[in-house]
Amino acid sequence: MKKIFGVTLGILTAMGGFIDIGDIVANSATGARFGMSLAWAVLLGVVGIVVYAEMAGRVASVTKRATFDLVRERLGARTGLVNLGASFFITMLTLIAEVAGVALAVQLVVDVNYLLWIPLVGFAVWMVIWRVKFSTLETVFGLMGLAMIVVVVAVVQLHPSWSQLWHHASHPSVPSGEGHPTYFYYAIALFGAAMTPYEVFFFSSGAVEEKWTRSDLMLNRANVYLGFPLGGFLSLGLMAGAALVFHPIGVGVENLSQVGLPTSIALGKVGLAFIIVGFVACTFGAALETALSCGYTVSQYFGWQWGKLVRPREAARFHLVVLVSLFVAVVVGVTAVDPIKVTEYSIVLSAAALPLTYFPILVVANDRTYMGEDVNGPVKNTIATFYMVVLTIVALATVPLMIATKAGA
Amino acid sequence: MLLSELLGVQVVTTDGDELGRVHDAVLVQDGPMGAQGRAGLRLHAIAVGSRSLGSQLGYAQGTVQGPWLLRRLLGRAPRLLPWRAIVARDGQRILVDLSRISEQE
Amino acid sequence: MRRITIALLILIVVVALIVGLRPMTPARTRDDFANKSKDTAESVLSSVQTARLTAGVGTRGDAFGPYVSVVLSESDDAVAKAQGSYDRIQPPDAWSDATRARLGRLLDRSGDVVSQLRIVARRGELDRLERLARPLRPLAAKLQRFIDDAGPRP
Amino acid sequence: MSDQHLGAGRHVWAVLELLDRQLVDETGRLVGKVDDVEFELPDDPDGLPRVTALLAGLGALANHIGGDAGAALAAAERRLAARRDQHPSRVDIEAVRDIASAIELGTDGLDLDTNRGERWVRDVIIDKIPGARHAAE
Repeated sequence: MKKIFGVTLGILTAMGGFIDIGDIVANSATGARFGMSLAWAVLLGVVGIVVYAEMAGRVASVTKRATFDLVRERLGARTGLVNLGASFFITMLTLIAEVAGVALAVQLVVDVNYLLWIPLVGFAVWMVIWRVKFSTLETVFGLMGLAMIVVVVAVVQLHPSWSQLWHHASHPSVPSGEGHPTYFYYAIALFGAAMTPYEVFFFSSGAVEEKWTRSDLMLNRANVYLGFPLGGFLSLGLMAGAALVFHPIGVGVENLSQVGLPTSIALGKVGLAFIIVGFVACTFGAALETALSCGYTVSQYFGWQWGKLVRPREAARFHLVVLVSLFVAVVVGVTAVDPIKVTEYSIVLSAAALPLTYFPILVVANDRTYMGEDVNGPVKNTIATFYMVVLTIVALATVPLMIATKAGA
Repeated sequence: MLLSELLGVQVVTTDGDELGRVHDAVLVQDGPMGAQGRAGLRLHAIAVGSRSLGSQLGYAQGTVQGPWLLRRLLGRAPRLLPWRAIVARDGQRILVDLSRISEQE
Repeated sequence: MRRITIALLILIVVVALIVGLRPMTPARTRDDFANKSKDTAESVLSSVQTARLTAGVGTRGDAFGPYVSVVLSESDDAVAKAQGSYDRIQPPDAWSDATRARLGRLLDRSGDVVSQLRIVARRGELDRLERLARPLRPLAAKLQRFIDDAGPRP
Repeated sequence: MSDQHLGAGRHVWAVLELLDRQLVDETGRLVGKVDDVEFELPDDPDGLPRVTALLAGLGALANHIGGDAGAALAAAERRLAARRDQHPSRVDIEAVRDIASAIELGTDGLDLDTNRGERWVRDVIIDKIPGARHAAE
């Protein structure tokens, strides 16, 4: 029974974490603009998050230390503080995007301006963190998030030429009329959407709190190896739907509402209902995870008591950080910043900031005094080193590309 | 004395050679932790080198062995100078007398 | 520490500038004007096609009223926004005047149709949408031709 | 590297294995990070400095960070600490039970100096919100 819950943790993180507002927007927008020619970036991101989360989960199980605890421990107080600033800022940005995402999704059901929903969503997220039984919630959102599978059904129902889709995905090229910088800027967006740092903060903190031990390592692997690729599969479904319906007729995805159109065209009201439920579940789950992650990063840096399972009064400063973060997210959200733009910036900057947290985890995963026989093996280290190089290139390329393309305009 | 007062301080020999900065210190536990009496953690040596990243991450101390690329880049071992070698010390520099350690190495 | 702080500040300023400079700025040359015209046409084409697809699913009963209403409102807003920005760009020469007139007509007609769709969807008369959206197909074709005529970006 | 001359016993790298590590009390509560290490200098010139305490808290952290950020933190700490003693919180080394992936203490950490901020936030803010005593389960 405990194992089933453990796997649910993986699925929640895969659905609510892998598929969140960032993936929904990035995959649909790239599908519409570039067809399937950027599918490789999703694959690169999925394998990357699998490598990263597996290491973070293993380190958390063996050492009982969550990611940001180790970031500070390895990088020292000073570099750790710079790192905290950057990671917190990006997680905050993601939180704003997710809260607005839930509001936008609710707006699709009840046609009342999403700005009115934002404070309610913020309050609901806080209530859940403050009061609700978390294991129940995991199951609920895990199962609701599965509704996103409808995007894959929709693609099948659209009767695409599979060989053509496959050809576009496997022979990537820059579509005519698009420049290389824009193409790679969107590749970074997809990569960042797949490898958002908060997923790892949440996942590793969950593993510590659920008291995973060495014997849970198989569970860790099952979660990561099953959960994330499943999320990646759904991402590709979103991309393919947009590539089939939008790309040929010149539609660009600028609103969450458009993302539902391919499914609605293929499967009608039932499909639309599924995808909207999926939107709500995924963005709400991600809003919970990002709000908690704001608390995790700060608390773990300073060594404060943190946790979603202990009584709020026993992790007072942690809950204060979560509360303040949510408040800020709601305030920024209702000032009518374009939520889709916030989402795009959050995923692109996520990609740029990845080395900051990936690097310390990679080092600790190789520390024998910590990990004993569970250090990275040679194969894992080869892949992990490859990703270290990729992440460094991405981090260095992000800001110049952002400037060159005017943020993908 | 605080650990932070040692870290990053320039180390110079009595002959005037610059050895780098203090990046870490070796403590030796000479009794069970928390026991009464004088047993406890004593500072035996300071680790000195020109670059700090390797010791911050654990490559220089040897507790982290992989991945290969990082070990190659960061794995240079720091020089350990026994506490006894320190002749004078302030916030800016630590003066060491290498002749005090030669007979022991 | 100081260096890192300064670097972070510069980064934030750069990002803020990028965000801030996104809206249209005045065109100085013919090429500049041609590019902005093309961007506008692409943006409006996207909204027109979105509205056309949505009107279709709305009338066929493949989508809920609130959903159709939201998508059409957003399309309408997007057309209006693109139109507003375009109107404010100063055309630098006679060729630009002609381009502006040609695209302007397309934008006006697109705006009219999409606004009409929005109003009808708000009233819940989804069955009328597909018929009202019929003019969008030729409009989309014309916008596409305008984009093709503009050629690749220099 | 030959470490023989360093003496027998377990070797602990002060920065790598002590500094910036999590402090955990006997109940498993997280009670801070090791922000600095305090030594007692020997009276006898041939003696070695001995660790007397681990310092935890904003003041010690500010001191350890240094630079602009450290100065800003120190200023924040001074403001917070206006009505109390200016020293960073100390955890006596006698209280340390083990040095592992965390520093395990043999005392109840809630009364520790490092938890002053935690207690303040709890009493002044969190306890005022309904449901603070309920576990999220």
